[in-house]
Amino acid sequence: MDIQGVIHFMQNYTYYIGAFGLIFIGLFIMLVKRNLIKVILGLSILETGVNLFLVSVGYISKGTAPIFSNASIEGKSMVDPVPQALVLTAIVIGVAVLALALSLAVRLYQHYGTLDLRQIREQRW
Amino acid sequence: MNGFGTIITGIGVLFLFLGNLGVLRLPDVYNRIQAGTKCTTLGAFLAILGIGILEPSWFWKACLIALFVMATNPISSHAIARASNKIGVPLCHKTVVDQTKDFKKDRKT
Amino acid sequence: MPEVKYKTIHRMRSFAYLFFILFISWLALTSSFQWQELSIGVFISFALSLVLHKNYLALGFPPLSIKRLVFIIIYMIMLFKEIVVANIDVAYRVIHPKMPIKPGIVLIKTGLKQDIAKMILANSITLTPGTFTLDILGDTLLIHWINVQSQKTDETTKMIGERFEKYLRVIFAE
Amino acid sequence: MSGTIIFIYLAFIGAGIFLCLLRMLKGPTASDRAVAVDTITTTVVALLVFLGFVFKRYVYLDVALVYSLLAFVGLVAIARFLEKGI
Amino acid sequence: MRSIISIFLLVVIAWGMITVLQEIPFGSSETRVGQRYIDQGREETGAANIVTSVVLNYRGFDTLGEITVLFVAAIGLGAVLSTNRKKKKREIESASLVLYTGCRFLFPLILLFGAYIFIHGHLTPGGGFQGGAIVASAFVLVYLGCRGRRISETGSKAVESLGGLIFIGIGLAGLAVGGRYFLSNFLPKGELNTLFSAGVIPILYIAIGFKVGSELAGVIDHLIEDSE
Amino acid sequence: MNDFGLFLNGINPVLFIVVPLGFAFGIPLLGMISKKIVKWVPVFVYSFVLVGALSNIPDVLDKPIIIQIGGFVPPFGINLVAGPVGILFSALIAFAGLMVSIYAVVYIKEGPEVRYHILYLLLLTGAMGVVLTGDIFNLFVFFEILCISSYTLVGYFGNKSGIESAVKYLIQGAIGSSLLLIGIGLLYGLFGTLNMADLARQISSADPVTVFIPMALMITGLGVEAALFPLNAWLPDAHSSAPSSISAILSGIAIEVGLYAVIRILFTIFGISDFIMFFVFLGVLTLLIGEMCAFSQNNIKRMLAYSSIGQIGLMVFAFAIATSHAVAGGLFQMISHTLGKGLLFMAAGYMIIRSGSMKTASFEGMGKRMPLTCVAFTIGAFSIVGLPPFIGFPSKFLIIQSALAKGTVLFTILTGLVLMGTVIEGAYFFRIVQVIYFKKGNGDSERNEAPIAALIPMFLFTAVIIIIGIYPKFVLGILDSAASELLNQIDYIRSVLG
Amino acid sequence: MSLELLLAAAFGGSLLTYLLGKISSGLRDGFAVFVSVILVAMIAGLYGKIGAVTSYYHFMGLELTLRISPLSWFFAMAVSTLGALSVIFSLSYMRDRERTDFYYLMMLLINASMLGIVFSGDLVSFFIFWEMMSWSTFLLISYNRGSALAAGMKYIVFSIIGSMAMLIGMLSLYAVYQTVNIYMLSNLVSSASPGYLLFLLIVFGTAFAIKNAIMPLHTWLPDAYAEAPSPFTAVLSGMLTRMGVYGFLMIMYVIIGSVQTLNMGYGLLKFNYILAWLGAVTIVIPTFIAMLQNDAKKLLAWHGIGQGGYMVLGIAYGTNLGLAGGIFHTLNHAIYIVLLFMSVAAVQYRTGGERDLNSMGGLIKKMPIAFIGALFGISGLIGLPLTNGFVSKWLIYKTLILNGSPFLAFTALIGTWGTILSVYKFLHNLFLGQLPEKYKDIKKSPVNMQIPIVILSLTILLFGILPGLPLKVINSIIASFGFKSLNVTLWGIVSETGSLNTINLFAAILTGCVIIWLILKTGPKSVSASQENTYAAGASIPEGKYHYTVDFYNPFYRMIKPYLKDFMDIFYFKLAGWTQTLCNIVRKTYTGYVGHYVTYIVLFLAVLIFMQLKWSLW
Ligand code: NA
Ligand code: NA
Repeated sequence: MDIQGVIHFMQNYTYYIGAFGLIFIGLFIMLVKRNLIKVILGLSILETGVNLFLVSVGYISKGTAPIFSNASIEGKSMVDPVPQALVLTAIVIGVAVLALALSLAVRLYQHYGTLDLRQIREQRW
Repeated sequence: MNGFGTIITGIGVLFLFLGNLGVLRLPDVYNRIQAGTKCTTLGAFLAILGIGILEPSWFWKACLIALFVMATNPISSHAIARASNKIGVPLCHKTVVDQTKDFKKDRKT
Repeated sequence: MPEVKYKTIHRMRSFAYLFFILFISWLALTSSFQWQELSIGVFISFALSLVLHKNYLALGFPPLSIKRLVFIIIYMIMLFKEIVVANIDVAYRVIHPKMPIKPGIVLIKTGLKQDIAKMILANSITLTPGTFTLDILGDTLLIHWINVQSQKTDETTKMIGERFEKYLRVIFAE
Repeated sequence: MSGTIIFIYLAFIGAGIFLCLLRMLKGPTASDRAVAVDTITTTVVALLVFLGFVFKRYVYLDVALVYSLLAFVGLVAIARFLEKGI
Repeated sequence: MRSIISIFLLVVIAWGMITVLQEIPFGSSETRVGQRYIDQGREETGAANIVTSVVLNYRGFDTLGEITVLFVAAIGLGAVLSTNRKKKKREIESASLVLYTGCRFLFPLILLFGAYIFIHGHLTPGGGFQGGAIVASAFVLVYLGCRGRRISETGSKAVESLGGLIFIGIGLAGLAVGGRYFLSNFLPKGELNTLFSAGVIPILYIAIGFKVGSELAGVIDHLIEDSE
Repeated sequence: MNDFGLFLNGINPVLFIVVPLGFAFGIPLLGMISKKIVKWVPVFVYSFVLVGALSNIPDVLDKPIIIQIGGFVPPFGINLVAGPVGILFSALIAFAGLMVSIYAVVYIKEGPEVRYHILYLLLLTGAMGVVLTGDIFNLFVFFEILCISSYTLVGYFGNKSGIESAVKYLIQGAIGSSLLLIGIGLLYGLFGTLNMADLARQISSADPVTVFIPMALMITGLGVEAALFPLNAWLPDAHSSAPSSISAILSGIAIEVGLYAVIRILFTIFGISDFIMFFVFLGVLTLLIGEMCAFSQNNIKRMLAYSSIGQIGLMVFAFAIATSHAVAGGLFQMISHTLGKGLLFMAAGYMIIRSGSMKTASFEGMGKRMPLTCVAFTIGAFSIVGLPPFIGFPSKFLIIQSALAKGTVLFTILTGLVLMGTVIEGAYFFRIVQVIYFKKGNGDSERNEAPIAALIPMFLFTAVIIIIGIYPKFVLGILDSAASELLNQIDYIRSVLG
Repeated sequence: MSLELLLAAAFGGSLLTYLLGKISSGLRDGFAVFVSVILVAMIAGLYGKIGAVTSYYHFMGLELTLRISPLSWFFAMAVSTLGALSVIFSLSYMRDRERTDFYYLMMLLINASMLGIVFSGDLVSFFIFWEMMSWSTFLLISYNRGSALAAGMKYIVFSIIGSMAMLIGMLSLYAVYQTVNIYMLSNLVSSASPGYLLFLLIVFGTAFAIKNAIMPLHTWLPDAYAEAPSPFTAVLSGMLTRMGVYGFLMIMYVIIGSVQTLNMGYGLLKFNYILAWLGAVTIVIPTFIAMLQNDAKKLLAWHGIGQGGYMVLGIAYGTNLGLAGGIFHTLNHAIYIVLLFMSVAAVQYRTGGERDLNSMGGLIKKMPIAFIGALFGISGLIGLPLTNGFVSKWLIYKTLILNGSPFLAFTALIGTWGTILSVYKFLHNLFLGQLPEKYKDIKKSPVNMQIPIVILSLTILLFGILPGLPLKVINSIIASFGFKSLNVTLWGIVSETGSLNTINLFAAILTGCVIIWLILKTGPKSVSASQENTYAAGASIPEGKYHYTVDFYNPFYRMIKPYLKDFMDIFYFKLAGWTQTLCNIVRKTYTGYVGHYVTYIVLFLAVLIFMQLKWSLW
């Protein structure tokens, strides 16, 4: 892929770049951060990025929300409803994981007195 | 009607902007929150009401939102201000009086 | 909070208030007079009021009368005027390059009894020129004043609280 | 409402939000940031209603209402957290 | 060093992503299935909100899974935090009277609003999850304003259970009496854009709303109370 | 064919998911009435599911049952595919689930018991959904149910190790899920459908390079739960810290289901029908690393956990060969691992309780103290190692046979490596057996057998291990048709989409 | 009488014995003896049915069969007889020990498995019975606890390695020929390529070499023999180890066939030469190591390895004489080694488990039957004329010399020389010399121990004098392999190149004995001293010096010790150590830090993507 291609890509796929930007930021945080809360935040960012990506997959140029709230609305220019439904599910799952992660973090802190993951490694080898 | 709505909305938007500016410019938390609360409450109220006037079928719902903002905004701001006061966020140097101690004395008794 | 034996009349009153507020809100939310929406609205409002009217008992809503209604309307107009003044006042201070402020924290007293009345007073103070309720305890309010004109509690009470309290006393009189 | 006016209004709202974001970044205390967030959320509620008007989608009102509600709860939570009430 | 390695790895992955994303042009997606939902969703499900018809009819099974995930998290979080034996009583600042009174005043209103959102899920962008979240936020507000007023665990559990059971019950009713399919929309579809339309969808959303509301409230309650 | 209610010839497979789910939702209500009932709910539910799964076997051997949810024709609605694979796994999940729930009736005595039983039901429901669904996003949802409930159950006791393991498991699992979801999103973007059969139909005509990226994402994402090396670092921690009943399920069901998802995606969606060299090597590597790590463990549960990694490696090796015999062998190995490892964890659970420690050295003289449990443990160990006449033998036999049937020198060498893993495996299992029987325990040697409710499932596992070990015919029929279902993409597409 | 019934009786009997043990130990003992004796009778009765095939089961689509060949009947007979004798011997040896039920279960199970092995008509059955034998043996070796555990581990690890090798061979045969039936394979395999045949010989050979303890795969054996309960050691050494010989015979001469086997390779690098040389090495080194042992059972164990070398040498050589010698030696070895271990066990039984040769002595008067057993045993072991060992060794030497392999013959002879040296120590230190104080009141061995000892002693003589009895059967075995049959008479073998006639030998030796007796009769009388009489020219001897055999071979020992270390054992220990180290290094992958684990996941994905984009793997 040459420079021109990259530029073209940047121009046409801004949403994807945003979504994947978040995904990579989240992954990067999870890769390098040592504090559990930061890692959980990274996970949250990652999930947000994924959700954004899912939504942008179903986008149609100049599309509107797929709701026939009055008779004048046409089905032609509606965005794909499926990714929206998927994102709804993904968000709920993300929230569930996040809540669980936080509760585990709370308990972990009670046991170790720290959230530094480098020090939390009794389980190894 | 259209023009009226536009003007109301405009006034609202203006106050919103001023409120935001106040938050940036004023010297300490308490002053900022004064500006923030007063201006954004009225600003949002007017802006939303203005839209309600522009779209008559939306009017009641817009009213509801506006009233909701009107009701909640002072409460949330109050909560933040109270917290700042409690944890002792410092006042700016222009401050002339602080009777918090007397209040606390009251609070104890 | 002390358990108070509420009379049936109090219960019915708070139920009525709640139902009224909820149903009006429902109407505003749906903005529709279809029978389906209305019936569901009535049903939900009724159910919620039935379950939650206890929440409103402690707030201390006053019984309704013509006099009170008049005062409420006057109060609202007065409040709106104050709010507009307040905004202009703030705008002036914000835009002014020198920022003419003389802030301070003072105490005021209130004679209001009911929680809801105190809350309305506090919020009114918050939204009106130069003052902001920082805290409230019993009959004392802690006020942040952007332009302190007095430090004596009697004077501050007069200058800040009294203009609202006189209406509220009527509205919430026992 | 003409396009120009819409643009001007949007510009004012946007500028306001930007100013508050500056305050949020500057701080200096957590309370300052909370105040900035408080102001931003109120502005955004208005913005949402305004955008609903621009796009002619009634559903934005519901969004605005939900947003203002959640923002309120969130801010109260922040405030209570600051004063160690939770 | 770790950062450099990480960035290198992510760049490799990004390279792959770019390759495949070029095949998914933004703004003109492949919507064979989605287009059918838009075209026929109104007749097939009776819901004006096509997303809702997807969520509760076409992909209703996902939603069953979704509420299950939330249920798992709620139960699991309770399990994780309930093993905490050494709870200390902390000095808690009480809320101010303004907040306290305001919360009590707003609480029923917010509940009403939540109910509005989940009852109108098939007409507006709302739905059970959103409405449930609002209901939960009402409880959070009460919690913030009136510390000590915890939600009744028994009550929330019962609501949670009943919500789930109603969902499953309707699904099974579809299997047993309705269209002979699990989760089939066996009730009359009604007139588009009226409250009483879309067959089982509003009922399902009400169940979800209650369930999600009580679950989220429980989750937040646990997180605040049990995590000292 | 697509039109039937609760019952046709067998019980409608949708009930395998819905009934446990309903009971899980209902348990809090039941718990208010009586806490004693709650622990019997899983027993009851999985008895029903087991009967249901078995009742469907004759039908699915003929042709797969396609169940439309909500009555929408695939690919426009979610559908379940209860083919031989689905029913095989359902039966396995139901059986293991039933046995472990009986075990848990007495084993789970402390902690938030009601929640345990709910989460247990949900975990198995997630597993059941994954193996039955014909929709890729639906698979993701059920996969999440499986994962999230296992994160929680790992930390069930709330002790230091449990919470630590749960946190680590959650972090890795959540990344895996996110990657899986990105992969699904890409697939949807490319093909506009989520139905696995529909995807399979379209992918065959797509550009392989493009399709590879979502596949890589999905494989990596699912690989975490499937415990492929090096994605399996959570496993030893989680399996060793969880309550033993959960370890049995995690080892016996969860990772198998993860692997199922991997192979379903590889074979059915991406239509990879030739053997996959990368996975052959990956399998051998996973096997060797698992066995080597297990070799130097002196914590019994950690040892068993690493052994599970080794076993997964063997299964991956088998599936990657991708001949019908090999895939049948891999599936057989799954069954034998579920039974063997389940038995081992259940037996070890009470041995740990009696000795008060997970250190292998503390099991000295156990053979005297709890003879029945120890016999069960020994048989489980022998079966895992692959000794006749236990079930591990025919399954390993089938895998090695199909590897050698490839007839190349490379595969002979790889088989040699696989068997080297078995040697290591044998070494550490026999060492444990020695400790149990031939070392004098210090301290009390009072006979103190596990309670009867724990012995019953152990006995039944043992019985099945021996019976299938001697009569592998019982399962070979369904294994063969399951293997052909997995390998025959065209038939799958045809049976779902008509 | 069908084979299934036989095996069912064997396996069922073992289980029933175990269950009866839960009721009463007497019942159990009686039933164990009953079962094992019945098995002997049943197998004896099968003699006439050689060639019978029964298909008893279908496993994984394979037909499993049982079959009686001359070879299997021969081995089965030996297995069941020695098994029965061991069980009888165990009755008192095991009395008052713990887990006796378990002991009998395993003992009978092992016997049953061995019968299964020899009667297997297909490789799968063979493998299954082989595995059952392996793990039950493991359990019985570990039985004595303590150092027995290490011995058990060593045994089972080697065993599994062997089994896995065998599994590869078996399944590769199945993959190529779609059958595992030994006799069908024997027709099919002959046409295979030499490379493939070599592969088969190597993988199967590994398994059988391990079991038969051919150097350098022998190291499991000494410890296992020493640590197992002695009656079981007898079985282990007598028959179980020799399943390796059976296996070699099966793969070399039944499956692959003599022609292919003997033509494998070129010149000196022929497969069977190499195997024969391994056999020779296995004769020499262990025999000298045996000399250095102070543990009675270890001494015998090392001889067990050495004698295994003779068998391998014989069968690897691949002539009819050699094969006959190898097979006959297997039987002979089984008889005398069982006898020797029983004698030791009898001594152990009375001395409370003492195995150290240096702390015993002079038991000849106290335990005469045990002494006789040991005497006959070592005679057989050395290969004295008129004992069975003589005949089989004679056959082996004969074939080596006849076929021009003097070096091999020479090594075999060195082995015999070493054997003589070492068994003298064995016999002397146990039964001759001074009787230690503590064994003053020792009793004779119980009757049930004496019976097997006497029977076996007599058998040694019987087969030594009438070798034709077993050789007739062996002849039919080698004929079934396609070799020319030997001309066997009751007294020996007649061939063009020299014959063996034990009658002549017997007469000659008898004459010699009479002459010696006459000479001694005419000479001065010796004074017999009491065993307890420990004076030496008036000075008392310190207790530790009762035996001049304490450092019996000290100078010699010092000379050869550096060369006789069990290098292989050391090597295997090193190997195990390295494996352990490697495992520990591998283990470190799981560092415990989640950041690393996250990196693994991302790395995996990145590698997958990189491989595809760079090299397009798919
Ligand atoms: Na405000
Ligand atoms: Na606000």
